[in-house]
Amino acid sequence: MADRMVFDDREQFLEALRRLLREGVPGERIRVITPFCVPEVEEILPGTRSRVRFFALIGAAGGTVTGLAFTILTALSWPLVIGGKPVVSLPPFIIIAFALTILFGALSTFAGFLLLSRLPSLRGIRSEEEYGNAFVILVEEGERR
Amino acid sequence: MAFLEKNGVLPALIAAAGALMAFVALRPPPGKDGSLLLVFLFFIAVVEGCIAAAAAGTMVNARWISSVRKELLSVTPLLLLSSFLLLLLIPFLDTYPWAGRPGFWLRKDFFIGRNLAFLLLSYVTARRFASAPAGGEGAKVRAAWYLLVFVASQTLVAFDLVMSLEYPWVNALFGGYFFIEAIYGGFAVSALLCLRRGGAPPAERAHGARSDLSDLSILMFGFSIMWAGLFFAQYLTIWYGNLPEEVGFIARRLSASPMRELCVAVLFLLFIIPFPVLLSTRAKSNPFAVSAAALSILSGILVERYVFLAPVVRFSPGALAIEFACLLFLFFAVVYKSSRGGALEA
Amino acid sequence: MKRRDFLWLLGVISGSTVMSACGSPNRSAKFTSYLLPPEEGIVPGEASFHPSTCTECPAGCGVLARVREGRPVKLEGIPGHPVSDGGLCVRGQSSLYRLYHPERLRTPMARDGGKLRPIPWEEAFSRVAESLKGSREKGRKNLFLSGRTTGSLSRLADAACERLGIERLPEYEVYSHTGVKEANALLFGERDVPRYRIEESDFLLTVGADLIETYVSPVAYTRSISSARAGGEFLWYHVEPHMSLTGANADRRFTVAPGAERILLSFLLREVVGRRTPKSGLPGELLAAFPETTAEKVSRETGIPTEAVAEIADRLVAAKRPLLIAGGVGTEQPGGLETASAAALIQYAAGAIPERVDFTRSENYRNVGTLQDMEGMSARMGRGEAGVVFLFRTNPVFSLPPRLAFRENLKKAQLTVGMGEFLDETVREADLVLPLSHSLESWGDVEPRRGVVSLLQPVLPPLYDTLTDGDAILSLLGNLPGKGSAGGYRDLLAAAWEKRLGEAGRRRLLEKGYIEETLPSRPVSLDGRRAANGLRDAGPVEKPVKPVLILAPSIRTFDGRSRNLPLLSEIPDPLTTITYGPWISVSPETAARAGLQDRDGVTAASADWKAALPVKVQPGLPDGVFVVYRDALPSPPVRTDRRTGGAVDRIEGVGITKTGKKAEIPILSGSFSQQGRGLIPDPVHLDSERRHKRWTLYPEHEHKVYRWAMAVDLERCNGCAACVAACHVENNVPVVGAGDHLKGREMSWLRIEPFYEKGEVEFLPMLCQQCDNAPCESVCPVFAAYHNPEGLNVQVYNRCVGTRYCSNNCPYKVRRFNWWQHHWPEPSDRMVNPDVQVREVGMMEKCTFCIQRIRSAKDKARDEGRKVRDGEFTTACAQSCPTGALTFGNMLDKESGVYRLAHSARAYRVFESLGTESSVHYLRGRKP
Amino acid sequence: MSTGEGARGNAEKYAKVDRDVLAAMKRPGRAYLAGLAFALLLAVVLHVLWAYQVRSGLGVVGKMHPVMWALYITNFVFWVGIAHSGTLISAVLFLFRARYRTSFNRAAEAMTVFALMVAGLFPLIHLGRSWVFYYLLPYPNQRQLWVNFRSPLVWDVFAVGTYFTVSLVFFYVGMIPDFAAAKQHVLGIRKKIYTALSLGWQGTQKEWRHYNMLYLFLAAFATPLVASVHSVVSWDFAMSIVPGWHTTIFAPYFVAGAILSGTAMVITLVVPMRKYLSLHDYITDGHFESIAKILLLTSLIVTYAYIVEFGLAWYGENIFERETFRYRLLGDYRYFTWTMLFCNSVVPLTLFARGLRRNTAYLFVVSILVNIGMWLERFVIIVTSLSHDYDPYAWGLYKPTFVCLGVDIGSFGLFFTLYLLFVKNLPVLSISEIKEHL
Repeated sequence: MADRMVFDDREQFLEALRRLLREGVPGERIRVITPFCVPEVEEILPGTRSRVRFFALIGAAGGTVTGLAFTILTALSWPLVIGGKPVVSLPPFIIIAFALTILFGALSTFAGFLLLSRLPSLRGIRSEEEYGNAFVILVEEGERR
Repeated sequence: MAFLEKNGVLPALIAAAGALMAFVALRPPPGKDGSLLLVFLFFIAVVEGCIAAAAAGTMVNARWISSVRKELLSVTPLLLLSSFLLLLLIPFLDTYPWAGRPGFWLRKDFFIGRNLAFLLLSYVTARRFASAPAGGEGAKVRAAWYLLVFVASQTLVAFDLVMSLEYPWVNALFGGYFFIEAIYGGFAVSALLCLRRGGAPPAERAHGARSDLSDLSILMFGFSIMWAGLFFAQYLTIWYGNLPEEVGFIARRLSASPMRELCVAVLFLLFIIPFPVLLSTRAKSNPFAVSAAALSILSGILVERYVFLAPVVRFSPGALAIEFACLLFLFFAVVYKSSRGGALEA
Repeated sequence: MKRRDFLWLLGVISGSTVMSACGSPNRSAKFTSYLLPPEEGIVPGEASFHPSTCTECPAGCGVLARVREGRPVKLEGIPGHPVSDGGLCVRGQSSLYRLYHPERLRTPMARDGGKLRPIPWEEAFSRVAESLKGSREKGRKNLFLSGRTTGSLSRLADAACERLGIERLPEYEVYSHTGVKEANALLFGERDVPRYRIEESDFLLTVGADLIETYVSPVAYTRSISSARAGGEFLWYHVEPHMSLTGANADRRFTVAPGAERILLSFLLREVVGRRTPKSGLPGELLAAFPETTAEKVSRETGIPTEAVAEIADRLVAAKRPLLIAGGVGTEQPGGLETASAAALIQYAAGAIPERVDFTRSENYRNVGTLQDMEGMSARMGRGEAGVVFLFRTNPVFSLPPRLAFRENLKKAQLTVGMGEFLDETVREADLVLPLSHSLESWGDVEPRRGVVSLLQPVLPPLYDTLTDGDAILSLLGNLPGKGSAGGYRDLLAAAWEKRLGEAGRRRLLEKGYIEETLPSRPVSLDGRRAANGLRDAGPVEKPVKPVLILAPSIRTFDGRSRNLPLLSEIPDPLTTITYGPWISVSPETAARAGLQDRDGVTAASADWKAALPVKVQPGLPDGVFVVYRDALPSPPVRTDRRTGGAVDRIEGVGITKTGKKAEIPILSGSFSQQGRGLIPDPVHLDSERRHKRWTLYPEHEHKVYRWAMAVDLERCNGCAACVAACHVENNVPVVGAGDHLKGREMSWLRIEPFYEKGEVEFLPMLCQQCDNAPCESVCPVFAAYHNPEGLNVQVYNRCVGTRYCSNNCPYKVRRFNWWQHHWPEPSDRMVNPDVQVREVGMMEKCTFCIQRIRSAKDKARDEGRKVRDGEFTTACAQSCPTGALTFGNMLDKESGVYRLAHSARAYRVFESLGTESSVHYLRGRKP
Repeated sequence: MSTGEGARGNAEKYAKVDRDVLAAMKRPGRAYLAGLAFALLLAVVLHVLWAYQVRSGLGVVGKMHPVMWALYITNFVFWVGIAHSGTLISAVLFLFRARYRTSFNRAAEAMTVFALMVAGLFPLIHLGRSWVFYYLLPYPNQRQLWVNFRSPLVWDVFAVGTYFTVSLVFFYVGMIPDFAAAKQHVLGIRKKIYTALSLGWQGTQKEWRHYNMLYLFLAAFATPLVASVHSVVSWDFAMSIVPGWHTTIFAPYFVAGAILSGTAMVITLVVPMRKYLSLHDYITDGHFESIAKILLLTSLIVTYAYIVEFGLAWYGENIFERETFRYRLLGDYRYFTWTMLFCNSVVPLTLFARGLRRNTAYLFVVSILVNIGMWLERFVIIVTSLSHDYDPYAWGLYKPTFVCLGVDIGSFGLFFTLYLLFVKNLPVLSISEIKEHL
């Protein structure tokens, strides 16, 4: 059973958080719940940078490749001359590739986010506890050093 | 370089350089050699670009502006010089295909007249902008005015000095392309200047704030995409329409080496290099990456100007070297002085 | 695309499409199964060609009927036919629409109590027989009036009338060429129209004769003009009071004051007689009838500039083989006799007879009567002298002036028998209506020109309960087909041909469709005294009261007889590009003065007549002259020329007043000027410097065996629009009607664009240019438009989803969109060409060089293991062109005609500077 | 950030934000229902007319040879344009760390999504054979059919499709924390729905960390997308060789135009919304001023494009171009052209005056005018160019019929139906961001 501190005020909450760390409570045992993003927490409880960005990169790259492959290969498999343009005419294909880059990039980023932050989480959906606008610090059990 | 700090040295230098270039440009046979045009096109882009960058930064009250504003604005006097260079171009006008044909818009006097007017106007507005106290509402208004003039004058440079070289070739985006490129260059210069300052964020900044350098990198990065977009918009339209009178411009450049390779080079220097280099967050604040990107951008603009002119204009290497050197030197001189001055004040 | 939207859309779309699908049979195709062997002579999918003769106008051009699955789907000229030699005019091409016209008479009808009700043939004929008997007892005269008939039918009619005691009246034609005939009768004792051999001449002067529209045998004249032009030095001047298509195509056109032709010609006659060598003996007393004048005076009278008058004279004098044709509006008017006589005498003096003016092969207009004859007939009926009146393939009620009261007098006859295909103005008045078969359902022959026998043969069984012309007349004699002589008219014909042509001849006739006998040449001699007497009492030249309204013959409807063919109203009039008329053409000056613009409603009125018509400003039309096509004015108030008895095809003293209403008439042309865009460049290569170095970013096109292309010789093209009609029929291009035309939604794949420049007009046939770098192709999202390996810009109809981008991006605007589901009303759906898909609503369609013909030609060639030969086949338009302006072929074949033409110095392509690399090469006509 | 007051004060502030923003979700008033009903009616009209058109053929619209595109495409471009400032305001301003975005972004994003739904309809409505629209989709089939990736219309399918998807994700992601907040203030079925939509968001540090990164990247992706989509739309025209369409400047010109019209539409929507939902504390005149600046800037760009277009037509020696632009100014459609120039280039200039920028009533009027102007711009570009292109014989005039006019009006009905529903059922402001910036 974690012990829980609930604050109405942002500053008091941050103060408490800093104090906990000063007291030597290891960061990984502290869970923080805030009604909105509080940047300072990032500095107080330094965590690794979100890995979502890799999903973005991979998705985007995948999109580009897919886009080009898709257009070029289908064009080759059904070569029709139109308007004198070459069967594989890159300028138009780049547009398709670009669109897919963005599409795949965005979607995989979203997927990455859901994956990494364990959403949708049934626990979250079921949990009755509602903190409203309160700032909450939860410290898991464990002896202090 | 200390002597530069004496007052009155700089104007003298500028005058001397102007005289030298005049001599080089007007030596017989006059009007045959386009090297002055090339140099003019490049520097007018960079100089006006620098000021435009400053103005833009002021408008959106960007943080990075404070660190480079003075240097950027110090190039203003060069605008005066370039309007003088424009006059030196008068004999060259005969190489334009429309020369000698009757026409209202394409007439030597009007042609020179309007370009000169806008150059001077941009000089004036730049001066007023430079003299305004930084960060005030007044500065913003003046910046806005400068930007309007800047857009107009770069557009004219594009349509008149470059596009009409291959009359009746028409490309409506050319003007916009030019002034975006100019600002792009302006940001590159700012980034380099920022590097000289070490680019570290002043201590008083809030937590987690990005450094000026990475701000500028982001801008360069964004503009590299934007540049690619504009470039593509032009190429695609012309390629797709395939109207002979439009396509000619591209075909002439792609049909033969080395022009073809140079075209590819432009694409690399202005997009394919800066984009990946500045892609990662870390690189955005890495001095080497940033300076590499900035340099490639600036050289890209230069090469591109060459590609625009080469098929229709003859250059004499000597003149080109001298004129380029002069302007480069002047550029460094003014920037150096202003920064030193800044140092003294500080 | 957005899945969410789709699901949500699907409801609407599927729902509404289902709705639209059900209850519209047109969406569901009907298939014929050939499990059961089809009827005799039908090979599924195989086309057969049967020779016959076009009966759309009296010219009698030979046609090959293309028959698929037992129904004719296309008519084409018979190459080598003595009249048309493979050409076919716009009316001929459209005449299938007469065969399949929904309003054709389907059964005999009799009038009782004012209404017509169907009756069996037997009853019809018994009625005729009775009333014939009755009228004989009452001492009334039975009359038989027909349009122009020739050959066996004419003889049969004579015989029948003889047998039944019926008086056969002179035949009635609106264009009876009375003036010419009377002049020839007076001078040479030949009351007929000679055959003019234009191809033999080096200078042609036509006075009023509308060779291209209707004059005697338009296709024949068109052909011979272009062969004369091909021959090299040939000059053609045209003199007319108005502006006609013929005039537009002459090398030079002079507008003469109406009625003043006579003055010009008598001057020319004296010039020729006086100056031309060798001197030709012309009786002095005869010459006296043509007063001495000077070029200046003539110019003053006629309004033709003095130097022009002089030049015409000089040409006539200097020309080696001059030919002069006076006719049409030039002679059908007061003084027409003198005009025609002068013309004839000039020929005589210039030694054109008999080489170029050939009475041996005259045009068989002997039996055609005059307006005066009709006056007589009407009067007799009015006096109640008429018993049974037969009206056989003629429509006097429509074309006769009201003062004859023909319609009213018909009622006074005991019984009027209307025989024809439609319930037209005349047949509608008849007490007894006998439906006749279309010539494509009938056996028969015609002799359009003396010694030329042209075959009529049925290519399909009669669609309705009708009788062929011959059988109908035979039946009058009492032997209905079936009863009496079994085969009826057919056997009679067989016998007649046997007798006239011999066995071999008959077979040749049946297989080739025509036969040309050798005739003993008929020398004509000038009877000076009689002529002099005849011409002595020529009154003074009568000046018409201006402004004059000229009833011009129309290339689309002849004298109005073809006006109910849907296709012909769909095809624009060449000069005005108006499709659904009527209208009145007004000169620019008059329009400017009266503040008139196109489509302004006006009332045109003379002393005894008025009509409300919309205006079309016609460049090149002289001031003080209006033009209305004959078909636009039912029973026009035409006078009779007392000297010839012919009709005066004009109304004098016509004033027009603006009604202030705008009338909706579809004028298809958006601009009659080229707007300086060099569609017909002058000089040829407007953009030559661009032509030589045309940059492109695309790879070269590779064509292996074929690369189809077309050459259009603008010098030959005369705007007659035969190609347009041919294209319509060949490619199942729907007839959409006036409503869509007003919206600019015409469907024609091929159009003739007239471009005017200071009164001069030039025609530009515009069809899909089959561009190599076709702008239309690349924008199609579904590959409906793509480029095939033979250089064709093909359109896959079923792929098309109807974004219409292709049309937007086509600089030639030759793509057509199906705004509706178009229908072929029963039974015209039978003329649909099975080789060409009928396009659905929402599809884009266009010319593909008759790809179905290319396909079949290639199949044939492949079966024979060879390549397609040049000229082996051609597109519908090129096939039908009477002037041979269109040449289609394979560009890869260096020997082909199209290759030669495309590489001529006169060749250019429209909008060359757009780099579309089109496959249609135009040859610029020389400007005189 | 830090506030000198005590804890209560803060809590009170946050609570107020919840109250004010979620107040919108109270039972709707008469005015609202009336408006909704009317909009719904128009939306129905749209579909009825469309069904009628499918039934009887495209002939029922006023189009004709050679003007093959007219109102439908005009509306397509118009609505796609409207869709643009949505993403611009939320994404680009987010990247530029412009605070005032917070007050507009939710409304703008909603607008984007709905405008795109409407826009997406028009290409289908305008098809000659709507019932085979799926020919345009590249998926394996037995029809011997494939799409032509060289055709701008296929680029549209991809660009607009991507744009819709990404905007939707962006819209939704922005709302996740707000759903979490909202669920605590509602009861019954709504609570269940919001809870589900919030995906069980709790607001832990981890969630926020990933969330920020996600939002940053979505913004980064959306920004070039905005530009690309309307460029592609502009290329529907620029790729052709029709005089007046085929010009290189079209891409940036259309993008600017799109943002201009979109921003105008945001103002048109937010001004009444602010009044009706009394959100004056969150959407201040200052915010409107900043938006007005965007309006002014884009209007200047558009004007620049006008000048260049007409100027070059006059400068070049291409007779086709010259005639087209002469026709635009002086031809049959000149009144449209002049109105367009007035609305898009003249009216916005007044926004140089700071006072007018801050005057919401005036801004509202301007935004309406700009909307009209931008709609006309598309109409003028499409119709004048087509009715007067290369072959003079084929020149013709286009007149709309009640069908296309009805469909076009109906599209507005559809849009406002969706928007009104949004106002009542989703948090119209970004609660968490407002709190963060409080």
